[in-house]
Amino acid sequence: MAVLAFSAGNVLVWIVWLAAAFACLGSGVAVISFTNPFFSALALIGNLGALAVLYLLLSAEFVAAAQVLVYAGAVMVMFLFVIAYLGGRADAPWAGGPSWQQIGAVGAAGTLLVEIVVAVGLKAGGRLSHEQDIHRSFGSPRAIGRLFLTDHLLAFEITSIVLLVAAIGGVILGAHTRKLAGEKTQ
Amino acid sequence: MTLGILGPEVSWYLAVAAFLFATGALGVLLRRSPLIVLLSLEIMLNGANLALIAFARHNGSGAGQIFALAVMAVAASEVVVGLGLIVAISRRHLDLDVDKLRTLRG
Amino acid sequence: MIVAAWICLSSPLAAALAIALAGSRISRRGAGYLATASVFASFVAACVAFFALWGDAPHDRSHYSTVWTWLELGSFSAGLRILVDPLSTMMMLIVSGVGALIVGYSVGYMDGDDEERRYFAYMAIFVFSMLLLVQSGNLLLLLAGWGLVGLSSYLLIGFWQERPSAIAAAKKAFVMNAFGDATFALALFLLIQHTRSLDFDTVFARAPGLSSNHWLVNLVALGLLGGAVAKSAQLPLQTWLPDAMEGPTPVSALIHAATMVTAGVYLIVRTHPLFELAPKVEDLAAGLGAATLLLAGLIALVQTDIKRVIAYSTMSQIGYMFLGAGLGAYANGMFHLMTHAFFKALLFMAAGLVIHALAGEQDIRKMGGLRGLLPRTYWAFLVGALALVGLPPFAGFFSKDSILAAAMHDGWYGYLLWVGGLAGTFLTGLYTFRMLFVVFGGEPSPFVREHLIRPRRRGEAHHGEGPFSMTSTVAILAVLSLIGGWIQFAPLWIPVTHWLDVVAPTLPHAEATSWQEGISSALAVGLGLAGLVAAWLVYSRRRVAVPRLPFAQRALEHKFYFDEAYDLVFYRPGVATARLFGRIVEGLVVGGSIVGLGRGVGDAARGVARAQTGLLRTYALAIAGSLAVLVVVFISVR
Amino acid sequence: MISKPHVDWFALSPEFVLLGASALALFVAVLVPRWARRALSAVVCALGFAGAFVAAAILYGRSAHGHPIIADAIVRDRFGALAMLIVAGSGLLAVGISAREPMRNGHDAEYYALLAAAGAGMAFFVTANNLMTIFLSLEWFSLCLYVMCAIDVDLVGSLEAGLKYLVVGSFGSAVLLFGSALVYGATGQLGLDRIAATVSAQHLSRDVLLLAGLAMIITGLGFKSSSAPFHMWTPDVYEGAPTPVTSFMAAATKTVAFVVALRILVTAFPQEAHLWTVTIAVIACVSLAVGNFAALVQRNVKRMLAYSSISHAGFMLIAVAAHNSLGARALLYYLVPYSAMSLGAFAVVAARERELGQAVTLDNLAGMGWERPLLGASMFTFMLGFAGFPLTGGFFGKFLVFSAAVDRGWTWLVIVGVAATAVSLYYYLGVIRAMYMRAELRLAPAGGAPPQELVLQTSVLVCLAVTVASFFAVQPLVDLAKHAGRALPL
Amino acid sequence: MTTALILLPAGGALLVWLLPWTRFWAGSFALLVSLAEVGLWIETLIRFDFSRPGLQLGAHAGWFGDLGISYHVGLFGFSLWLVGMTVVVMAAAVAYAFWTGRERARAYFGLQLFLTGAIVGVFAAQDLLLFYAFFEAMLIPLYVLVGVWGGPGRLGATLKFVIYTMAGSLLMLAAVIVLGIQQGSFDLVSTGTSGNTWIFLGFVAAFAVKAPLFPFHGWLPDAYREAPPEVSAVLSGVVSKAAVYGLLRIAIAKFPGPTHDVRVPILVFAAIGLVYGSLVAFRAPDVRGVIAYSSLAQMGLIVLGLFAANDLGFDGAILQSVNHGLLSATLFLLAGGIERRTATGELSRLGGMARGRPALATMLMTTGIIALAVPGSSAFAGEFLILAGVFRQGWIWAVIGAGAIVLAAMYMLRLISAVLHREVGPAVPDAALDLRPAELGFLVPLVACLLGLSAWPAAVSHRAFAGTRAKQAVATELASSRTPVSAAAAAYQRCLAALEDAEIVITTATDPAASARAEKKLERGCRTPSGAIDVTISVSQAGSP
Repeated sequence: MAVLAFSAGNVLVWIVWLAAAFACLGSGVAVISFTNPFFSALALIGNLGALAVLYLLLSAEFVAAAQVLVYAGAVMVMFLFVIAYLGGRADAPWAGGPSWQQIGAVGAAGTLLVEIVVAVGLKAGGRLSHEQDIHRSFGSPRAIGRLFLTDHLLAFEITSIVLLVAAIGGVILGAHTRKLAGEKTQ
Repeated sequence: MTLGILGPEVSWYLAVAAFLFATGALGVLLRRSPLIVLLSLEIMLNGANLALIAFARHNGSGAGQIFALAVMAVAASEVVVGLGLIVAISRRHLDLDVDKLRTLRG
Repeated sequence: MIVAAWICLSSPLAAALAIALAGSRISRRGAGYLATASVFASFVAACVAFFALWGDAPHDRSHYSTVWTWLELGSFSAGLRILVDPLSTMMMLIVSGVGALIVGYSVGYMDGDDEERRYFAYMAIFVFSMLLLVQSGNLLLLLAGWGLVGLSSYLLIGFWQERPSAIAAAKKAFVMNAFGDATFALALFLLIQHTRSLDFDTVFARAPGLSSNHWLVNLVALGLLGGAVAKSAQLPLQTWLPDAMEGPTPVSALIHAATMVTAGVYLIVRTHPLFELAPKVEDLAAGLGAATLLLAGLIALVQTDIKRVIAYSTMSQIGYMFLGAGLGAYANGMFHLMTHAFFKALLFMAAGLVIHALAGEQDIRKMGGLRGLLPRTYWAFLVGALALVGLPPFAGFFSKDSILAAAMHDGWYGYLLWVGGLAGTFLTGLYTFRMLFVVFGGEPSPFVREHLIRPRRRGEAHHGEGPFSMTSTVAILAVLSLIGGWIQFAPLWIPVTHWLDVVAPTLPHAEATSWQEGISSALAVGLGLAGLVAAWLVYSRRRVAVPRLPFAQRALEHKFYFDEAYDLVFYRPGVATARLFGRIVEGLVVGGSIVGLGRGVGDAARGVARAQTGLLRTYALAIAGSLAVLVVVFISVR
Repeated sequence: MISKPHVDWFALSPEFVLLGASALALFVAVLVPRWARRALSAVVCALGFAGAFVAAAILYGRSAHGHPIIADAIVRDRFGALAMLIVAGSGLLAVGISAREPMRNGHDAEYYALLAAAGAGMAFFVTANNLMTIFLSLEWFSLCLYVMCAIDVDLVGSLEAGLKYLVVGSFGSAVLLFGSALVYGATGQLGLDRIAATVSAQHLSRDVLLLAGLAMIITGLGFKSSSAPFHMWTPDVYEGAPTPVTSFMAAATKTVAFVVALRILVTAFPQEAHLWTVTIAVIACVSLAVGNFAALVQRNVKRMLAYSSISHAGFMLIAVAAHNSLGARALLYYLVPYSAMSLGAFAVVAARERELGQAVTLDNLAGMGWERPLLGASMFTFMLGFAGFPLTGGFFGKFLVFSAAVDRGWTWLVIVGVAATAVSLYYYLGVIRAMYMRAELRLAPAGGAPPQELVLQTSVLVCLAVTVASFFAVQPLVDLAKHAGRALPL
Repeated sequence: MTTALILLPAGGALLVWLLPWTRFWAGSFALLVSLAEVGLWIETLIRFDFSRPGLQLGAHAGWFGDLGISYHVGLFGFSLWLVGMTVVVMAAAVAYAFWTGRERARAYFGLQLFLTGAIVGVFAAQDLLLFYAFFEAMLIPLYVLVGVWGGPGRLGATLKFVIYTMAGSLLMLAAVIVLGIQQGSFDLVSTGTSGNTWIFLGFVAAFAVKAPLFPFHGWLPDAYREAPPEVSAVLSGVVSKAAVYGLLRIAIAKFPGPTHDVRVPILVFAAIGLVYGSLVAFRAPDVRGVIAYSSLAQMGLIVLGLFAANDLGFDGAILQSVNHGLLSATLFLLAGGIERRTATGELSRLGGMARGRPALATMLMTTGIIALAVPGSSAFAGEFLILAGVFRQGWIWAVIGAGAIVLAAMYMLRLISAVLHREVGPAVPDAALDLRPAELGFLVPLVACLLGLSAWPAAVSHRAFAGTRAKQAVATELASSRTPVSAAAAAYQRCLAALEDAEIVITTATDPAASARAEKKLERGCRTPSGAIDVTISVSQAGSP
């Protein structure tokens, strides 16, 4: 490790990490800061992209790929589509509401952040500082695929059903029924 | 062939994950637009995903990555249902403001 | 004998039940006859018992009989148990005999009242209760009889139930008696605890074992004395008796003169072994008797209601009996009880004739000159009055004087009582003949003319001085008042004392010597005569004016303010406390605490419900906030 | 070469039956003419739940020795099977309650498909043996429920309920997920028993990451079981959702949430019991206080029942906090009469709602007891059961829960429970008061005479029977619970 | 037999509910069932062997074996009398309701019958949990009976009533659970005693509310005023006796130590209640108020007797319970009759009802006079026993009790004269009838029972506990059951704690030496109950003649 710490590769990784991490944090803050959901959604795409970089640094190639393709690609497109569909009505006030709600929100989120960081920090000197060495194929599509079909077969199947259920739900909720129109005219 | 980790230790990734999670939570707690609330939820899930992958790396087990993939699917599902609801709400010509949805209370 | 005693006890009860159950199927008159017959049957049975007992050897004259166990008191039981002995038979004779006469008198007196049946049922219940009291073989049953006579007294005082004054008087009588019952019961608890029995024989046999405990014996005796004082209207529980005159006159005669009120004397005599263990309490009883007789005599001087005058005289006479019984002269007290029953019943019933004749009027100031109009009544009243004052050869003379004589034997305290008793005879003469002269002497008052003379002139129906049932019984009692005392003339001729000796032997220090008897008699007769003369001078001849003592007058008219004092000390604070409890404690504390609690819960509930803002973000905030706290706790506690 | 894990198809039979029913119902939605859709899909769904019930019963009989299956993703044991039985029964009754629910936009068949799918998800959930399966199956049935809550899209309340449930639910899920991640990070394991094994092997019981993760998992499960202070979505969602959905949620969701909470806590975190038992006890107290107090001031019956379900969550948490075998028995027993009573009570509310055409409040409940003797008497019994009166299983439920607490030595929890019960009487008896003791309203029913709802009344009768029978037949039921509880390491 | 006593009315209730009776036939059937119940009780009375100590006519069936809960019922002498009082009063109440013609007859009569079964169950239950179940089951019909058929303020009254009683009962539930879990069984017969004061207080709280005892009587005035008269009769006459039974059978019998320790505070509250109730009754403005508060006072008296913890007190408490049950039932039914005639219960608007109404006057007078405990009446006998018993705990209690007799006279006479005497009150119409034959039909048997008891109170008091000694009976009851050391030791401990002035004789089958060993073993057994022992414990009072 000590040797590696001075290698050029390590410095490069550090730089990439710093860039990705700050992009990630910045875009995260941007998502919740924009008044216009359209910009928020765009910021989220950025966020997802930055995350994908971090995944790569963590040897999760397949996940990173999926993140970009499925998440940033498909899901966010749907998002943008809906935002576009809603048009100007999508704009929403920034925050507001009771002041205790805002103070509480910041307080609670801040506390959570501090807690997790402290928890991680407490461990950083100990167990967390020694990562397992991993096989080169770790995180490759092949390895993931193997895991999906062996150890996590059921999770794979369940995930598919979850998606199916969501699809049905989306249809039901989004459907523009004729009956509804009939009622409105009454 | 095994590899050590390059760059920062896992704790740094976890710090980012925690920050994302907290940011997402803050968004849910603070924002009134349901769309942005949904986006914030996505950030929370992504924070968790980052933690999972960081731990997967740390432990050297693939389970975390599988979990992260499954979470992606789940997040997509939530978005579908959530967007469906938002569309339904807008169709009822209601304000897209979660604070206005308070007929149920007390 | 035992059977006779049971018949004696049960026949009035049977009559009462019969009248109650028959309802209107029995005529009013029939109810009267039935009651009279039943009491008379009791009398006959009592006579049978008496003569049977007479036949027994003197030391063998106590007979117990139990039908069933009435109450089980742990390791011992109190049976429904009667005792036939000289004392109880004597009381049975008095109660059933006088009772039969008075119930018979009532047939005429109550004629025409709407609720005659109820009256006779009550009367029969009373006679049953009184017989139960005197016949009971243990203290518990005695207490039962004690309470039941109080009950029938209540029922009969309040017989005219539309009159608020009658109802109030009845309640007062009952409550004061209940007070006595309570102290009586407390004495019984002590006895139960220490002798483990309430049967007379067992208790009396074990009582000497308690004498080492002075507190105990004094308390027992005090408790019993409390009961006796309440029942017999002695100080300090005397105030109910005058009010009790709200009842029909025969009731006053039977209950509040002849029998019930004298039950206190019977109780003392019956439980004398207990009293003898507590000489201080005995002295107290005698002292209370003496005080009462003086007090009642004084109050009687200013009373204007004919029945109340007689009522106070009753109180006063019972004072004598208490005096005798308290001193240990049990036979003398019982003898006076007997003669008193005769002449006091006579006086009341004669007064009843007067009242009957005057359409219910009882105020002596409206009467006058009745001697010519109601001659036979006058003579009967006169006999009663003379017997009451205690002039020879009337009954009172024989019984009262020996009580006074017994007092002389008891040191300075005895002399004090003796003087008090003698003063009482003077008062007796004074108030008795005041009443006699005012009612019968002089010219007929306007009121009398209105009610007696005018109807007669118009030839309206008036059956002489009263129906046969009334006059005949009065006549019998007049005779008894005359000769009833002759059965004993202490110290020469004392069969009554002998008869009672096996039950309640006179204490040695109450045995009067001949000279004591003589001097007491002479003084008593002299003072009685003096009172008579004084009354004659003041009220008949009007030679002497009544001295004007406004303060004394007012004090007497207010009966020495006993009623007012009790009202102030007990009743009002009681009512005030009750009201305080009812309004403040009940309303605010007991009820209010619930209301307050409910309000508190309600506030909390509304608070919780308000936290449910309906804002989605609040809900998430609750989760996030709780989570934050939880994580802090988990990490810091570990 | 990929060696697929052995799949114990029989252990999955309830899920498959339900999934099959769900799929069939979807086909019905598409292929069958509109007029036949409702009845047919209802029948299909009912058959699915009935089949699942039978399958779960057989599974219970044949799973005396619990063991993990399918690469340890789920576990086949009586504990899960009993929970499946309750879920299947609740689903069946929920179908009965839904039978005549007016679905204004014709999504009947889809509704039943979602109902069956939710049932299947719950069946997975209760058998799940690792954190991933737990999270995924939780999302599975949660998504179904989100949609079902909002299925009456015409109603603002329904939409609002759906959105609130979705957002807060996702928030809770995210918390659960993050917690799972932390636990995974601390131990390197996802399997419940392996977590415990690793913790004991590496002495991690005081590890900060693990504990932070545990806190988040408790929060996530507390959300699902609507325990205070994670409860706040409950009244809104219960009130806004269509009543049959509410009834299903109240019974089945609560059942699975508690069953899984118990399983996770005792299987994966026995070494941390010193922390979580106290925490759960505190949450129980807060739930009892909040649920009961808030219910006091409610006029809307559904909302009142929602708060009541929060307070019942408090009682059940006492059983969890007891952390002993009696507690497990108490929880499993409690769930049976509780589910029956909840379903029944919401069924009665649904009937009244359809009759009046408006939300049921304490005011318009007046006189219902006399007008509808069967429903009235049943509601009467359910209320008494909720309040824990004898002659209903609610009594033994509380009794067992308290016994478990005493067994642990926590008499103070019993006192809290007792105080809460005393408060709860006010509103439970308030319903009886409204039904029987106020003047009758004699409201004209909306749209003519109320339809003779035989199916619904049968469901109510079944609930009534279960409520009462669980009192008399407490021993057999507790035997079932006892055998089920043996599957847990207690 | 005992089970039949419970199931007959319960089954009757189901029939009334489920079959489509008309109002008349529902009432008739209910009356028939309740009369049959009385008959069944008489049959039980005949079969009962009063000379034998311990439980009789028991029935035992498994129910919830895991926690040692079973269906175990049976009767002791005292419970038999309480059951008898219950069935008689319930029959009278049903008859009253039938006569007045309650609306919604099926629901009403079903509830009345159900209530009968529950109350009988309370008196018969020999399992703590079963007891609790019946105790609670009693509340349900009462709640509805008051809430549906009560007066205008019924909603508030029922609410108060239920919240109060349930707050108490739930504490009892906690106590039941803790006790049962500690003992390992909920059976009342086979388990031993406990020394835990908190558990004891849990039980006492429940019974103190149910009785009610001062200061837990907040529900009483409203409930008694707003309930239909016959339900008030049942409430104050019968239901309150469940508390008496509970105090005796559970609180005192199972907790000798705490009973001893907490006796004085309880006696203080009972005495306060006695005086307080009497005083408030004296100022109460209406008929039912007087009866209600007099009930409070009477319950205080009964508790005085119970916590005298000696045979006099026990005998007296049981006798007085039976008396008071009959008395207040009669009084409430009479109050109902009066209210029907005058449409008010306010004393200031009543009066003069005796004139022309001899039956009413006689009934009210007789009952009132017995109620004020005139010496010679059954109530007097009961009070006398109680006070004689409590006298041994201290003279002050008896003095207070005796004072309360005077107060009782005051309030009862006030009631009697305010209704019957004085001028005719403004609310009394001339047309108000005397008691009808139908009313006499249910009042006369009640009054007859009272008069019968007055003539022979020992019938109850002597037969409440087997043998001559109440507490010996309690002790023998335990010793004569299976005698594991725990039970025998418990009996021994109970004797030690509760009988200050008693000698305890321990005999075994073999010889005196074995007795001495047994005694040692028992003393040890008090601390560590285990094993089994063959021993008979008998008790005799020191210094008895």
